[in-house]
Amino acid sequence: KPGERSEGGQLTIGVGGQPLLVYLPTTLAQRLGYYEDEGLNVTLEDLQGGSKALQALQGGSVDVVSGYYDHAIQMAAKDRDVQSFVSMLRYPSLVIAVSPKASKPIESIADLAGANVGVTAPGSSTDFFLKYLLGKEGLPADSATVQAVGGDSSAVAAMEQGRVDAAVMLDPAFSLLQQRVGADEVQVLTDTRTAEGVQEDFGVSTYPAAVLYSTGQWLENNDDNARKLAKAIVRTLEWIDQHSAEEIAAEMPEEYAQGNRDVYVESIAKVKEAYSKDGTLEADGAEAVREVLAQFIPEVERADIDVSTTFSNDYLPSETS
Amino acid sequence: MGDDPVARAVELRGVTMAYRARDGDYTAVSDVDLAVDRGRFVSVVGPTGCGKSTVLNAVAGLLPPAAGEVLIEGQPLRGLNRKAGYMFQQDGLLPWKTVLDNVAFGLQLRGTSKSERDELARDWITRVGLAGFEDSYPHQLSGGMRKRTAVAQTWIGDPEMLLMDEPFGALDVQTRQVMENELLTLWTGTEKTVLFVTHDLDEAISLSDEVVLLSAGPASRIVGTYPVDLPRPRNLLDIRTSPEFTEIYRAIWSDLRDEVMKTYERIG
Amino acid sequence: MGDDPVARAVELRGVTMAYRARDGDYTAVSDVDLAVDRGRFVSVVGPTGCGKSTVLNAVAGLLPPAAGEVLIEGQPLRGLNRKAGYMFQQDGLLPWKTVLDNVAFGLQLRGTSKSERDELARDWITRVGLAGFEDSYPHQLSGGMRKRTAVAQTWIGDPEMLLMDEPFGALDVQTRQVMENELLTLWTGTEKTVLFVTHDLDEAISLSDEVVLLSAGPASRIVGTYPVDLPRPRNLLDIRTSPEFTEIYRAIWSDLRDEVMKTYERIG
Amino acid sequence: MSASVETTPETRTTGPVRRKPRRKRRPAVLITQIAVAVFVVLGWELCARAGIVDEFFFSKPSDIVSRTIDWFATGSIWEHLQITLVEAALALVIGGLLGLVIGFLLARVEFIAAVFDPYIKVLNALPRVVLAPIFLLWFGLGIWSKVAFGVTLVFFIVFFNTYQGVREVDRVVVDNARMLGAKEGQLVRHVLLPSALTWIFSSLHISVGFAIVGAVVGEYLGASKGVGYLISQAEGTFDTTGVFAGMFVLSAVVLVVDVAVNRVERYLLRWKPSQDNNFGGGQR
Amino acid sequence: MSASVETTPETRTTGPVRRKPRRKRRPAVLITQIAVAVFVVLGWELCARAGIVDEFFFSKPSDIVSRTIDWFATGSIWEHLQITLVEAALALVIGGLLGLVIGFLLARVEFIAAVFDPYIKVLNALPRVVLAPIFLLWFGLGIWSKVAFGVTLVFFIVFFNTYQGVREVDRVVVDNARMLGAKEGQLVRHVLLPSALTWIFSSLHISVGFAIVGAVVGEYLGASKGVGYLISQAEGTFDTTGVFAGMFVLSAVVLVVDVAVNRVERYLLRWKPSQDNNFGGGQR
Ligand SMILES: Nc1ncnc2c1ncn2[C@@H]1O[C@H](COP(=O)(O)OP(=O)(O)OP(=O)(O)O)[C@@H](O)[C@H]1O
Ligand SMILES: Nc1ncnc2c1ncn2[C@@H]1O[C@H](COP(=O)(O)OP(=O)(O)OP(=O)(O)O)[C@@H](O)[C@H]1O
Ligand SMILES: [Mg+2]
Ligand SMILES: [Mg+2]
Repeated sequence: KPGERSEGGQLTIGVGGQPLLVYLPTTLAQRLGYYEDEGLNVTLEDLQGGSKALQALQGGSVDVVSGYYDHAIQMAAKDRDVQSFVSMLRYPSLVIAVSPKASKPIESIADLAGANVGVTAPGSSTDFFLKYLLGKEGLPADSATVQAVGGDSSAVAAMEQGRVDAAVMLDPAFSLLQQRVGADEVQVLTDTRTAEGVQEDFGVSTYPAAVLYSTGQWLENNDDNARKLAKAIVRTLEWIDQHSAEEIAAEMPEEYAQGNRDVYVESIAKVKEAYSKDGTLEADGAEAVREVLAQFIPEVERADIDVSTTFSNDYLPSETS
Repeated sequence: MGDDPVARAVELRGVTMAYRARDGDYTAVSDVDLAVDRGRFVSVVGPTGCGKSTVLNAVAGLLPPAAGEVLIEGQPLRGLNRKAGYMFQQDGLLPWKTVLDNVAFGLQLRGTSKSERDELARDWITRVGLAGFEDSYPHQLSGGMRKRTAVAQTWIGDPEMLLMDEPFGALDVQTRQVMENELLTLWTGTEKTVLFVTHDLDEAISLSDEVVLLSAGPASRIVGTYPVDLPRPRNLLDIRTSPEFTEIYRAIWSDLRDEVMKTYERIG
Repeated sequence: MGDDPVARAVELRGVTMAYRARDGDYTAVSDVDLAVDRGRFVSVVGPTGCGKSTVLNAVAGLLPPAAGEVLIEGQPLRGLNRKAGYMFQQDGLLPWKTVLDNVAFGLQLRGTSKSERDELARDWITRVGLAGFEDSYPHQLSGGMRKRTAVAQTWIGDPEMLLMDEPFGALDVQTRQVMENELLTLWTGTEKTVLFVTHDLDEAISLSDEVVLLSAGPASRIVGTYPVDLPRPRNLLDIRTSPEFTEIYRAIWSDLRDEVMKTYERIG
Repeated sequence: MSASVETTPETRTTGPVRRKPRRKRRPAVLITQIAVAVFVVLGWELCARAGIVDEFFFSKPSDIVSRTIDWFATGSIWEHLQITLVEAALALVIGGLLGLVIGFLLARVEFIAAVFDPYIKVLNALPRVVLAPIFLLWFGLGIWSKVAFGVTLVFFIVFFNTYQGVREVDRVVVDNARMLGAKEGQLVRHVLLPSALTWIFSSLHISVGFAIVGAVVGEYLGASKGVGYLISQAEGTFDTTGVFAGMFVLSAVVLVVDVAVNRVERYLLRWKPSQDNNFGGGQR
Repeated sequence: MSASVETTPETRTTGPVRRKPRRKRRPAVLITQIAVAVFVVLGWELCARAGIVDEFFFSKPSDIVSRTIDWFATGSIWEHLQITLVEAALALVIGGLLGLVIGFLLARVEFIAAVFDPYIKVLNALPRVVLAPIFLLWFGLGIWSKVAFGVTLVFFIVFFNTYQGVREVDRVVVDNARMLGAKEGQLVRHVLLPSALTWIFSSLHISVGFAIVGAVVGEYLGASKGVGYLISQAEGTFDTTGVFAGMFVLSAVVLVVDVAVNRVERYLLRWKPSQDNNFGGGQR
């Protein structure tokens, strides 16, 4: 069943956490009606995390995943043919912030050694990001205690109360934390929502994060559908580029701003720059991802992965590339 | 009836007992007046299902009367009757306690030391003929053995007032006599008041000072009280042949028959 | 004993019944030989706790013997004895069924139609004097009423073999007589075999063809069988005054006394 | 003498006494219930307004209520609620029936019970959340994966109680029924099932809650509809009010379902001696 | 005549018969259990090797075992296992005691039961996973938030069963004890508790599993140690073998714990008529 042709443009996209801003284009495209414009009938399934979405793809419950590119590499290491075909986020948008109640002064990544550092889940991108940065400082990967704290309120609570000394955070949680304790109170060690941050941490200009990917077999059978999807996303990315955070927020489901509208808008504004402009995935970025993963997942290190098989820009609309 | 300055041990005044049922209430006992002086041995007899156990429950304070009141030593009974030991018609033994612990239970509740209560309990177990079964659990006993355990359990506490609901019904004739003798020994010379329910008229007459006959239910009432003026101490075997005994027996028997026949007649 | 070509209704051959206990097994009944011809009314008496119910359980097929064997109509009993109706000593009524449904239960199990079985059940309920209580649940009945419901439940099925464990113990004298007469009516002229456990020697003798006396436990055995050669039909009231009756009574009485005394002596 | 008569309260001398206190108590119960609710809600509201309780984590009762009203006013809640209820109901029915049947089977057939004892214990201890991907694999993203989730919770609760309930049946009653001619099937129908009903209903009271939890958690882990999805979205956007409103709606539903279970229980257990008490309607 | 004697099997004529079948059955049970296990494991292994079962979701038994051995050989599992066990044990003890005490309280005091009935039902239906942030907020990231998680599962199971168990106590036995002079406390100690024990143990058998589940899920949602953390980590890197090895270790633990519970049960319920059957050791 997995990888079958999606008849009549009926598609299910598994999203690794629909409310997360990194996956915003997937939802926005639906709100803007761009899938429909392409003749696609898309159902979005919220799957609480990228790995769950990937598993759903492998099990055949979804056709396409809106998730992290990391997983395409990890699958390649397992000899599973998974290909990304449109990129939505070109910077990972992870922030390492220090809790205002940290148990010890932390001024730099190196100070994280011996600290209690929050990540969304062990084995997730946030976990690897932390370990990668520690490694860059010449510290062993386990020099900081990794503490899973999730991605939402629990992460905010943990930071606010100093249950962790620092944490790898994502928006909107990070913006919310800033808003709650005051932006000055939260020291940022590194911020990959910007080109500079990415350059500094990874030494590349783009580092593919949120992408749409699927199995090679599905892509083979659904050439046209993939193209249509890519086109809808690219149109959305362009729309994002041309509109203000306010306008974007207004298009999103009302509930998403119900918690705190200002913070929502503000975090969109912050992450806006990180969205890809045209959906292309750069090869050097892809390689950078592989390198990071190879440091921590023996399987990836062992496997001889040709990153070019894990993504393709061929499905993107030709006029934009 | 309240003109006696000495309070009665038990007094029922116009007591009506009712049970809830889906279609209205079922009045088991209606307007019963009964006075028992301290130290008296009173038997209650009546057709089966007439309300004997219900009356005992009222005296024990387990069922509050629907009307009328129960006085214990002249005081209206509120809640449980703490002066009474009650041996139930059904099985009330604690299934998770051995015979020994069941018999010693009342003492344990009062805080008697383990060695003391065990000694007393062993003594009682022997008296009711259960020696050797101290460590058996109730489910390992025969029906009659359970009854005897319950008897020992009630008697060991030496209560001022004994309520006994068909205690010896499940025993063979011989054991029954042994137990009856034990009961009389326990009671004689004390101020204990005994309310004794039985179906055996012989037993009722030979043990008691007075036999109370309840009418057939529903809404049963007292049809007669028969004083038994036989001298004490009594020899339980010989007494049954005395002419007074036979006379009382005959009187109760015919009244009881009328009551039972009423039930069957009413039914048709 | 096996030389009679006509098979016995019930035959126990060297039956020993034992219960597991933590400290070894408890042998309740040991090496019992008993043969009951079809159509006979046999009473089993014995000191309380001697093993009467245990024997009945063996005949019903509820407890397999530890040694020896039980033959029903000449066939070794395997599993339940499907020919027998068994009225238990303890309460076996289904608490979730009304009196009517309890009495009709056996018929329901056989697939008798509702109207038919209800009619029959109502008839039986009236016969045991419970008319008016058809819709009561067991917990709403007195002890004696529950017993009578169980009696009706057992009798309605008209089994070939009746096992009755102290069926009338909880009834008043009058009701008891009514029930005894019912039992005789039910039995007379049929091929029914009855095994009847009672503590009332009067009852045992006046009803049966034969009285079997068990010795005191543990490992109780049959100490005697007393044939009752009184003519039938019997008048249950008058029969007790006949000299043969008194003689049998006295014989059993003294043997029984010896047995009971053994228990108390052993105890000390 | 008359003095002591006077001390007897009026209630003792008229009418069947046992019934009285119950009639009197009902309104008192309701009043206390409301008082407790008002106290908690008001306290919460005030604490939230005073900033003692952090609205980021707890929202405000007034907000929760207005959000709930909003949901119902716009009708947006219905499709979610319906899906969740269908899932929970299916989980309850399937899990309950499975638990019942297997409980009976194992209680009656010693050998099977002995063999499967360890396996059932182990299965009960598997963390269902971890198994979510497998449920998705087997049952897809639709309602069935959530139903499966709920079933894994409900089944064990009903199973263990049914199993024990059947084994607690009075031996004499069983023997009596067998002597009256009951075959195994009739025994189950007329004796074991009625006797185990108290046990089964006790487990059903627990299960109603767990069935809803199963459905919601299932949705929470992956869905596009349902109250769990609503809650998950709200949580993802730090919309505490939404989270609590979702739970509030669920609570109301549970109460309604439980009233239904109580009704059934009270009817089926009408033969029980009444005990003036409350949990599980059978006793009311 | 002698013919019919011969048809009687030997077993019927020697020794107490009731005991026989049990002695004979034990090895049969073990053999069948092992056969079932071998069948499942072998089938799984073969299916996995043949590619019928997708290793991405199910791993291979051989891999799982070798991973488990690895964990124990390097000793790396101990600190995780220890934490999880401590959490589960605490959850079981605290949740069990709370359920017991409150169950008794409500079963004995009608008024409180009537008042709190709806509240307890509602609390039971709250999805605990959703409340994870609040647990973190209240109990921090350490073991206590996981314990709290487990408690919310165990409590309700023990509570409902205790409540019902206490109310099922034979009325005559209670009355008898009261007439013998038992005060409320003594009644609880000597009558209600022993009588409700079957119910309580039935709930404990369910609870052992749920306590472990609570601890694991709690860790899964946020922790830095514990088997749940291990599983979560493995899941994050699509290491199915790790996930299953984690669950395998938990299963083994549950069996060990359950044997302990059975022991206690069998001891406390030694007064029960033995029923030759298995679940819950009390009946063995
Ligand atoms: N819980 C109850 N609910 C309804 N009716 C009841 C209840 N208990 C007893 N009764 C009714 O009250 C009447 C008297 O019952 P009670 O047990 O007092 O009789 P009894 O004289 O002790 O009879 P027995 O000699 O058979 O023991 C009976 O008709 C019975 O049906
Ligand atoms: N389940 C059991 N486990 C152990 N011992 C038992 C069990 N049931 C009965 N016994 C023992 O077997 C003996 C005979 O019991 P049984 O019930 O047959 O006596 P019985 O003659 O019917 O007595 P009763 O007249 O008191 O009913 C008793 O001593 C009893 O202790
Ligand atoms: Mg009575
Ligand atoms: Mg007996």
